[in-house]
Amino acid sequence: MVELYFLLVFMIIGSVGALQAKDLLSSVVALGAVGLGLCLTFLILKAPDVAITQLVVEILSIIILIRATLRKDLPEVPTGGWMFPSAMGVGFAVILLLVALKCFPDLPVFGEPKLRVAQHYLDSGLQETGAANLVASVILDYRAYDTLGEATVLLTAVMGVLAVVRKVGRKKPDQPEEQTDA
Amino acid sequence: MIYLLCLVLFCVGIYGLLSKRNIIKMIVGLIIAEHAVNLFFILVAYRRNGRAPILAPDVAITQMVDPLPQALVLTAIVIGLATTALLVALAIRIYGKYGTYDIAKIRELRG
Amino acid sequence: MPEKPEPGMTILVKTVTRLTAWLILLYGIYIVLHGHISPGGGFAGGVIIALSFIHLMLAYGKEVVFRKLSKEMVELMESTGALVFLAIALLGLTTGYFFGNFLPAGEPFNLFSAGTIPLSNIAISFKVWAGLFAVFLALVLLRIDNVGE
Amino acid sequence: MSDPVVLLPCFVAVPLAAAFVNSLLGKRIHWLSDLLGSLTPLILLGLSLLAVQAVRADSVLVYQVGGWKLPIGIAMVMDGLTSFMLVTVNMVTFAIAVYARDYMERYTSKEMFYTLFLLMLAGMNGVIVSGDLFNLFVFLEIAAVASYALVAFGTERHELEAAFKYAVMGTVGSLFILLGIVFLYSVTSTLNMADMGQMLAKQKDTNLILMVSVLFLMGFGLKAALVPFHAWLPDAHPSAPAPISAMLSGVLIKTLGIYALSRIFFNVIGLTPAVSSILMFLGTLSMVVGVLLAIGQRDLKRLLAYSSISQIGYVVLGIGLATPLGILGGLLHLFNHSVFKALLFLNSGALEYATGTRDLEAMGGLRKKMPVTSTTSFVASMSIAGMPPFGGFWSKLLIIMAAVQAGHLGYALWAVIVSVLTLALFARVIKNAFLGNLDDRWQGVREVPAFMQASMMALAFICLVSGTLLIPGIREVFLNQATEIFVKGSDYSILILGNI
Repeated sequence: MVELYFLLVFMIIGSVGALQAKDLLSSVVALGAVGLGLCLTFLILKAPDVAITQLVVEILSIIILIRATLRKDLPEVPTGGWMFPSAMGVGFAVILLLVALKCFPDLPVFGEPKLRVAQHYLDSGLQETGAANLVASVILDYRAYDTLGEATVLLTAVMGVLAVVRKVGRKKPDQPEEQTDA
Repeated sequence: MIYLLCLVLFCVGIYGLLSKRNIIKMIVGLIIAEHAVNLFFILVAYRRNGRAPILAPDVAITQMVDPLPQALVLTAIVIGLATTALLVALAIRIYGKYGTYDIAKIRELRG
Repeated sequence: MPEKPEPGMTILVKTVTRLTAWLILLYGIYIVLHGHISPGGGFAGGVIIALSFIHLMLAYGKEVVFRKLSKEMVELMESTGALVFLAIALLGLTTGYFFGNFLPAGEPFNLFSAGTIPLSNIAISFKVWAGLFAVFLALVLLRIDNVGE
Repeated sequence: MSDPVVLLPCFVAVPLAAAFVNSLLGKRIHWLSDLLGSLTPLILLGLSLLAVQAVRADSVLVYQVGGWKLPIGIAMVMDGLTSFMLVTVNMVTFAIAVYARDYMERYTSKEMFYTLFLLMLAGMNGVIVSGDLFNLFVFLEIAAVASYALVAFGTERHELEAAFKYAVMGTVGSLFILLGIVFLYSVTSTLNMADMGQMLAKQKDTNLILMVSVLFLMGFGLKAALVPFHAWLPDAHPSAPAPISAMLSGVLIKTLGIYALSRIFFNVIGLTPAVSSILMFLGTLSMVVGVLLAIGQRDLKRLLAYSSISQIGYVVLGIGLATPLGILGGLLHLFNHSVFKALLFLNSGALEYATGTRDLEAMGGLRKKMPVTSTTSFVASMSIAGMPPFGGFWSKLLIIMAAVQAGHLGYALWAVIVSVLTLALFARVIKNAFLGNLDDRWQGVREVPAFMQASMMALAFICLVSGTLLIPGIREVFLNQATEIFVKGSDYSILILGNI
C-alpha cells in the first residue's frame, strides 16, 4: 500500500499549497489537484462508485469556484496581524492529533473492518434487491430513506442559492429605510 | 499509520479555515476538511486485498470491501457539494456588496 | 469572462463542443441507467448530464442554451424529480412499508432488474442535473448582473 | 390508521411533499404557499398529539423503513422524548407560520421562503424521529442548509455576511459530527443507535469514546451555540427575518443541538461522569456569559440572541445534572424557552414591522399604540425572567432545586444570579420599548395585522399555562415519559431492540 501513502502525502502537500497560494485561481487549481488525488485514492481503495461521483462533483465545484474567482484581479491580502487565529488553528490541530493518536489502538486494524451489518449486505444483497452493484442496493434500497434526505439537501441548497441570488430581498417599504446595523 | 495522515489532512483544512481571512480560501479549507472526512470513511471500510462490491455472474463473493461506508460517503459528497454551492453563492453576493473577499475589511466596512 | 460582442468562444471550440457535449450527455445517461449493475448511479450520472449542458453553455454563451430550455423549465424539472422520488417512496407503502421495494427483484445483471432501484436512479438524476444546472445558471446570471454594482 | 406505527413516516413525508409541491406550484398559484405553509405544521401538530397518545399506550414504537430488519435498514423511533420534542417543535412552528403569512409580505419571493421553511421543518422532524445515526446527520444537514439560506433571505449586506459566518461554522460542526460517526462506525460496524448503544455498553471509558465525545461536543455544541462555540449566533439571529429568528432560537438550536447531543450522550454512548460535568460547566458558562453580553446591547434582536445563549445554558445545566429532577427541569425549560423566546422574537419582529427600527433607545411609549404586542411581550419577559405564575419560573426552580439536591451549590447560585440579571435585562426592554413617553416619530404607528396578533396571543397563552404541565396527571403523559428515556440511559437499546 505504498501508493496510498504516496497519494496521501501528495494530497497534504497539495492542500497546503492550495491554502498558501498567492492568488485565488491557483489556489482553486491546487484544490482540483487534491480532489483528483482523492479520486485516485478511492479507486485504489476499491470504491469505484465513490471515485466516479467524487470526480464529477469535483469538476463541478471547481467550475463554480472558478466562476467566483475569475472576476477580476483579486490580490491576495498578506496575512500579517493575523497571528491569533493561526495559533488557534495550530493548537487545535495539535490537540486533535494527540487525542487521535491515543485512540487509534482502539480502532480495528487498517484493512480488517468489523463487518457486522455489512456482512448481511454482502451475503444476501443480490437475492434481496436484485442489484449487482451492492453500493446501489444499499443507497437505493436498504438505506433509500437516506437518499431521500440527500436529494432533499440538494434541493434545499438549490432553493437556497436561488433565494440568495435574488437581486431585491425586501420590497421597498413605505416608511424610512431601517438603519439598525449599529 | 494511514489514519493519522488522513487526520493531518483534516487538520490542514481546519487550520486554513481558521487562519485565512479570504472568503474563498476559507471555502477551500472547508472542502479539504470534507475530503479528509470522506477519505477516512472509505479507509475504515477497506479490506486488505479486497474487491470492489460489485458482483458479476461468474465470480464468487470473496473478500469484498464494506459497501455501507461507500454508500454513506456518496451521500456525504453530495451534501458537501450542496453546502459548497450555497457558500459560493453567498461569497459572490458578498463580493458584489462589499467589493472584496477579505473578511477583515468586510468587518471594518460594517455599519 | 467579460461580455463579448459575439457570444461564446472561437469556432474551433464550438465545433469540438458540438461533438463532445452529446457524447458526455450519452455517457451520463448510460451511467444513470446502469447504476444498479456497474459503478455510477443517479447522482454521478445526473452531475455528468449537468456538466454536458454547462459545457455547451461555456462554449456557446448562455443564449444558445436558453433557446433550448428556460430557467423556469429547469426549476420545474427539479421539483418534479424530487416529487417522483417521494412518490416511489410512498408507493412502497403498498408493500406495507415506506420505501418498500414494490417491484419484483427480477433477473440479476439485467438492465430491467432490481425493482425500484433503476426508477429511483432516473428520478434522482433528473433532480440532480436540473438542480445543479439551476445553481450554475443562477451564479452565472448573477455575475453578469452585478458588474455595475 | 389502525396501527399507530404508520404515524412515523408521516412526520417526514408530509412536510417534504408540501415543500416539493410548493416549489413546483407556489409561483403560479399564490394562495397555495400561504395555505401549505400554515396547514402543514397544523397537520403535524395534530399528528404529534396522536403520537403522544400512542406512546402512552405502547411506550416505544419502532418503524423499519422499507421493511428491512433493524440493524440492516433504517429505523424510525417514537418514544416519550420523541413525542415531547415533536409537540414542541410543531406547535411553535405552527404559530410562527401563521405569523409569517403577513410578516413576509415585506420580502420578495414569499413562496421560496415557505419552501425553505417547510424543508427546515422536515429536517427537524426527521432528526427527531430518526433512530439511525447517519440518517440523523442527513436530516440535520437539511435543516441546517435551509437555515443558512433563510438567514440570508433579506440579501442585505450584513445579512449575507452573517449567513456566511453561520454557514461556515455550521458546516464545521457538521464535519465534526460526521467524523464522530465515522469513528463510532469503525468500532461498532453498525449505524442503528440502539444497536450501537448495545455494542458500546461493553467498552466504556476507552480513549476512543473520549475522542468521539470530544468531537460530538464540539459539533453539537456549535449547533447549539454553547459558549466557546457561540460566535455565529449573535450575528445570525438578528439578521434573519423575524419568523426565522424565532425558528432558529425557538426550535432549531434545540433540535439540532441539545436534542441530538443529549440523545447521543445518554442513549448511545452512555453518559460518563466526566461528560456530565463538562456539560454542567459549559451550561453554566453559557448562562453567565450570555446574560453578561446581553446587558450592553441596544439592538433588541441582538439582545434576545445573547439571552438565548444564556437560556440554553439553563437547559444544558439541567440535562447535564443527569438526575431525574434536573432532566425534568431541563426539558420543561426547553419547552418554555421555545415558547417564550419564539414569542419575544415575534414581538421584536412586530415592533420592527410597525416602526422600522430595532434600536431600543429609539423606541418608547408604544404601549398605547400596540396593545397586543406590549401585553404579549410583557408575558414573555416575565416568563423568561422567572416570575412566579409563568412557566419559566417553574422550570428554573426545578433546575435550581436539582442542582442543590445533587450537591452543586455553586452552579445553583450562578443560576439564581443569572435569573436576577435576566429580570433586570427584560425590565429594561419593557421600559424602553413600551413605557415612557411616546415619541412624535411614532404617532402614526399602528398595531400589526390580525394573523400576527393571533399567533402572538396563542404563544402568550401557552406561556401562561405551561406551568400546569407539572400537575400530576398531565405530567405523567407528557414530561415524565420524556424524562424516563434519559434516565434509562443505555437500557434504551434493550427497550428498542426488544420492541421490533
